[in-house]
Amino acid sequence: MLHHLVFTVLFLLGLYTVIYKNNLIKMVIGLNIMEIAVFFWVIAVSDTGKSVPIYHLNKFAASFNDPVPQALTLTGIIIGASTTALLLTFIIELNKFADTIDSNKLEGLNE
Amino acid sequence: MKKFLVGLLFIGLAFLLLINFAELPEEKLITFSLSDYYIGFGLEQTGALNLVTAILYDYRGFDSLGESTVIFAAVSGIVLILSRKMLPVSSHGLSFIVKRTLGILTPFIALFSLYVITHGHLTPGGGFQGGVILAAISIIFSIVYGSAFDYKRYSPELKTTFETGGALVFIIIGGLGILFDGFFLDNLDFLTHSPGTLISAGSIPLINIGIGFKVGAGLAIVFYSMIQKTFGEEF
Amino acid sequence: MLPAVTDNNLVQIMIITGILVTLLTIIYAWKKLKKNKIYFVMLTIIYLVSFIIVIGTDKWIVFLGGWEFVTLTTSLMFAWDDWKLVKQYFLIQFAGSSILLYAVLVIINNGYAEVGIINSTFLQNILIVGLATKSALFGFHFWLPAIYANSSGLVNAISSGWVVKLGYIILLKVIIPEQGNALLFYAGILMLIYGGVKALLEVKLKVLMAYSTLSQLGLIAIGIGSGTVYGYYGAVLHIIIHALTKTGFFINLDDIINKSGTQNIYELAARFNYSLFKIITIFGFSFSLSGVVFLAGFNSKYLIKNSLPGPLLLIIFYLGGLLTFLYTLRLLYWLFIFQGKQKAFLLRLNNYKINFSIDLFINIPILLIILLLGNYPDLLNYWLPALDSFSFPLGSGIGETILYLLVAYLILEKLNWVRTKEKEYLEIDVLFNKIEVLLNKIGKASLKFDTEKIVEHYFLRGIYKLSGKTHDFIYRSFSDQLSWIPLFLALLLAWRYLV
Amino acid sequence: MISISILLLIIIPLVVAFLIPLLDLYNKLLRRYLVIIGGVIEISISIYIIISYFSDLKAGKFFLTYYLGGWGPPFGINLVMDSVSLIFSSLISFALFFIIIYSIGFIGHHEGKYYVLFFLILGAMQGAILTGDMFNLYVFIELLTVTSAPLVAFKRNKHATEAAIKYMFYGVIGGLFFFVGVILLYFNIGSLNMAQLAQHFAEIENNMQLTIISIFLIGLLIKIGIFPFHFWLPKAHSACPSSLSALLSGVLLKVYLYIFIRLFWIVIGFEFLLEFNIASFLVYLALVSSLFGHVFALQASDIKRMLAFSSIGHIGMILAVFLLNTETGFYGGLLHIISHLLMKTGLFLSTGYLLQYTKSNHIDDFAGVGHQNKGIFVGFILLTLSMIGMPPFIGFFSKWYIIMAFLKIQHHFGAIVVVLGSLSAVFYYLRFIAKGYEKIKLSASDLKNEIYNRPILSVFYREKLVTTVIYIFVGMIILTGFSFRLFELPLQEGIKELINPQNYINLILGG
Repeated sequence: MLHHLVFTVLFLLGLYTVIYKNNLIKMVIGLNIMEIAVFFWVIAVSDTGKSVPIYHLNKFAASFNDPVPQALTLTGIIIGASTTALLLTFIIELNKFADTIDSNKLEGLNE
Repeated sequence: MKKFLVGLLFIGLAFLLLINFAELPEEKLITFSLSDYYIGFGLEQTGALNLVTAILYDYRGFDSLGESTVIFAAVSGIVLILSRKMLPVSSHGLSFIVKRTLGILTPFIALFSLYVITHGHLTPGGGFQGGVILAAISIIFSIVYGSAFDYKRYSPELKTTFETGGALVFIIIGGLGILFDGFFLDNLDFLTHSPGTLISAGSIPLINIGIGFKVGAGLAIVFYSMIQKTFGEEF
Repeated sequence: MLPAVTDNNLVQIMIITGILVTLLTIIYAWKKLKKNKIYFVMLTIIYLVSFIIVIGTDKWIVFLGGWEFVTLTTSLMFAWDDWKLVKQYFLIQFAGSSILLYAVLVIINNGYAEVGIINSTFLQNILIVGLATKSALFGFHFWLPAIYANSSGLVNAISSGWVVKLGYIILLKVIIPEQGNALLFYAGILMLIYGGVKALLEVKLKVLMAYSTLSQLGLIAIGIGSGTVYGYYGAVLHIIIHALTKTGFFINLDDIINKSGTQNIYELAARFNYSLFKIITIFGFSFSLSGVVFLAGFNSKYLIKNSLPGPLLLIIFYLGGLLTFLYTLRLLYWLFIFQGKQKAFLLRLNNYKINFSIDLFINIPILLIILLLGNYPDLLNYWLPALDSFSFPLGSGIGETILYLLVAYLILEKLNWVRTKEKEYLEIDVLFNKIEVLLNKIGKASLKFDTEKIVEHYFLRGIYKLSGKTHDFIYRSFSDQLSWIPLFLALLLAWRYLV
Repeated sequence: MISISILLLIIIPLVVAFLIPLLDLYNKLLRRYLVIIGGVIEISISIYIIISYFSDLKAGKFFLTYYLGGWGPPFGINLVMDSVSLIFSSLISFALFFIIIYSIGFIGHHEGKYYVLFFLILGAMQGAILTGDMFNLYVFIELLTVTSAPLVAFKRNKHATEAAIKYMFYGVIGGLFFFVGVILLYFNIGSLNMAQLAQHFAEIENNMQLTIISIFLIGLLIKIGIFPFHFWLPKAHSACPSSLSALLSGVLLKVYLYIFIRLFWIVIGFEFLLEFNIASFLVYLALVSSLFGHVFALQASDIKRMLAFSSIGHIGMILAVFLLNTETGFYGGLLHIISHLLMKTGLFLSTGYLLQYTKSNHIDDFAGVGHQNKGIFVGFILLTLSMIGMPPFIGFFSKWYIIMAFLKIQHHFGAIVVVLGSLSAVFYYLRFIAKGYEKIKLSASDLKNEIYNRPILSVFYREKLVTTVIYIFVGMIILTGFSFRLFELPLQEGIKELINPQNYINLILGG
């Protein structure tokens, strides 16, 4: 239950930041908070208190946590990093043209 | 008024999300689920101790191909958007002591990254993680020695070659799978030693190496694109 | 019980008439057009093929496709006059097509997979509404005068002569002769009277002809809608005769208008020294239109008259007939007889140049057909087998004609041959102007409507701004746009409590 | 039937994309040959699949699959091609091949990166269509976002960059919701294979099913651009070079539609949408979106923006007609997907060419374009005629079947929206056509201004190539209009699959 709560709070915090902050960089940060909330939640839910899914050389543990969500999260993180990099690039570029990263001052974002 | 409404919306949304997600069942519906299969047969079938790596590069290798393609695409996009050719000479770098220290430290960082890359199938880590460390070398170089130094030493062409080369290695290894075993991205039979040794797990370490260099070069390119300065616009 | 027309026969006779009418127009086009006439002929041939498809097919999709092609080709024909007309005509006709498409699909979904008899008044009415714009049914006729006033007689001949009749031909196939359709019937009566009155008061020659078309279409509608075989046959006959007459009429009038440069019938009054044949031709056409005995128009009108059920309707019908006489006589009077205050002598020196090819290839055949059909209606027996069994009482016909002529003459004399003022705006403009006043917040200046600008103006002022306002209402700031996401998410997550 | 050709559909574009930067280091001119070779290979694989499995298709048992890494369906990733995917996949190969040829004459700068991203999009689209694995689908969706966003910003001005930022924000949020959906499916069922998920979805408890459906809906509606989430679409589709607009508006939206169809008909099963009463709500949402798209298009004074709005209108229409869940609905929807793909791609390509003569995309600058290049403008008019649904173009027939589908279940609102849509389309297209035929007189200084102020992408070389491509699309809409029954076979097979998803499950898991 706790991880659901944390997920909800983080996710909505991120969503709020994306929607109601005017600074584009902060909006990207909000996006990242959302992503991280999801990743955290996936890992937390899949953690059933068992061992890390790696066979040690000598002792073969009896039970592992589910490795699949971890693999999926890894993929998700990398994709998230790529999109963040791309977004930041656009913001750098936009700053060059408009001299601002305030979404309020960028009329073009509204249309 | 608007703030109040927004607050109400978000509190309501939080409540709804919590209710909806709290119903997540503890147990999965399928008795013999994906994870049971991977845990049960993972070591036997792939030879990788690290099950996450086994999933990433063997069972779901195609995902990783897509994933590295995402990085490749992001790098291409960033280069496309920020291609300005001129690099600012940020400074002459930091002081001599820092430079010297880093000079001594660099091989170790590189070694560590190589370790992470090559031991992906044995310990936590792998191509992506090691690649990031590799990229870190390049980034620290530009901070400590000034950006021009690294730029001269490892030209963008070299980085591009590494990046695309890494991606191609992935596909070539996948293609070899067709030749040897009949399926794309099939785990190659050679290089399989007993599980737990460095040379084991078939093609997983090879893919790891390819991806490691690809990610390292890619992130370095991203970094250098972003610190480039504007000198007018050329098309 | 009289034998009904089979579908096959109907299709044949209609296609033959259509081809005949189209050929006549092609001859005129070849004579008249100066540039790109080969394109016009190609367009006409495509039009020909597509209306044959429309009449002949029994698949709804082919029917509709063919009809859209008719629309496209006819609107492109306006390009020889004005591109703006193309736009206007296309817009109106496409709107009509859209309604028709809807109606047809409703009909298909009610189990009538093929073009043929529809045994449900409701579906018939839907089809009639669908066809309304295209066939200029009462209430949807507004485009007819406005478009005709500004286009050349060539396209008018095609449009008035044949295109507006396509809808009625389909209705002939769809409506059961013995049952008829009340909606169509009463719409027809309205059209007959309204068109007649309007034509009587009109000054512009082409607009006059447009309203005359409307009133004649009303006759056809009465025939189809009456629900007797008499009316049905009358409608078939009247479609054929009216097609020929109107085509000839428009071609001749266009020639006159081109030579004089005006459409105003008062200015046209006794402008030329017409040849005798010309006068005979136009008199013939007019009399056929109003149903003088021995001419073909009499037969069809007689049949339609016979189909009427009650005395009240009969009186209305007679009134309609009288109106036809009134406006044709008035037209003839202003064209040929009136000499009044004009400096007639000088003007009459203008000899009307005789256009032999028009007389030879268009007028003579049409006149011949009218005369033949008027005296020997059983010539069409092969297609309309029941014509044999009708008897056309010439005696009462002569009497009626004389009565009509007398009454009409007396009325017109009394009214001083109806001298009305030329209207500044056509009624479509008045209509739009009223809407404009209602929506006066949208438009700032009280712009005068100009027929050429109806569509553009209305589009720009009305729809454009309205949609612009909607756009601005929906498109607010970026954060408001993004706010839809949590709102929608909340809606969906709370769905189980809402539904 | 296991076949490697469907794998090649994905791998070939990726290989081409990876090779281009290497080739650029060596010789930049070779790039174009590589690009054309890549396109030819891609389209020939599609043709090969159609020809060699035509007998299967005829017999109604067309089904290709490929096991990646040799791992069988529930445990590894598998690629699947059935009749629906065949339609989409071959259409994409076809359209993209011609867009590539068009680009060769059109894109002036940064060609290398353009083609890299272009081929990555091609690979990602094929991947998203062919994959049979839920998470793999997510990866490809993200790949689509990441590859298309830089291309949206390709023109590198303020407008384009803003568009890209907006596109990315919506895209990333949509992708994130999709990710959560996939994870929820995994946590509940314990599998990622579409067939297995479909098999077991009914066993999840009711409330959880609704949650999963909601999360997926948000993600996908954002991607498709349905009304409350359409804000990114017109800007993104109008800011990029026209070849890209053609790709995004003409092709990419259909891929997302395909994903929607695959998800809600095969994986989740449409009966659940009906059970929770979401289906009818979605129909109305899509129709309202369609209406809004057409209304917005009426006021757009930027031609590409107008075309993008019209896309919203059409996509909403297609989605609504699919959500009716009837056979006629599927037929009309699939046919309209084909026709809209051909029409919109062609329209954007021809518009892109015509805009070479103007200073901006604004309607005022569009004046007199029709006189500048008569041939292309006639093509443009023919395409718009198809767009508003005139016979004999294919637009008429697809419109016919869509209205038919609505009326068959007495859904009059939908039918009226479609009719109104095509009616308003006449208005907004006529506006531009009339403007294009307007006669303008340029003074000498105007002319000079005109020439020097042309956009950067003004590339007039290879005019014939570009013209040919546009006429191929015009020809296609006429050809398919006369013979739209050609698609009867795959369409009917596809409809069978959508109506009976159990068949798909059996073929993957049982075979």
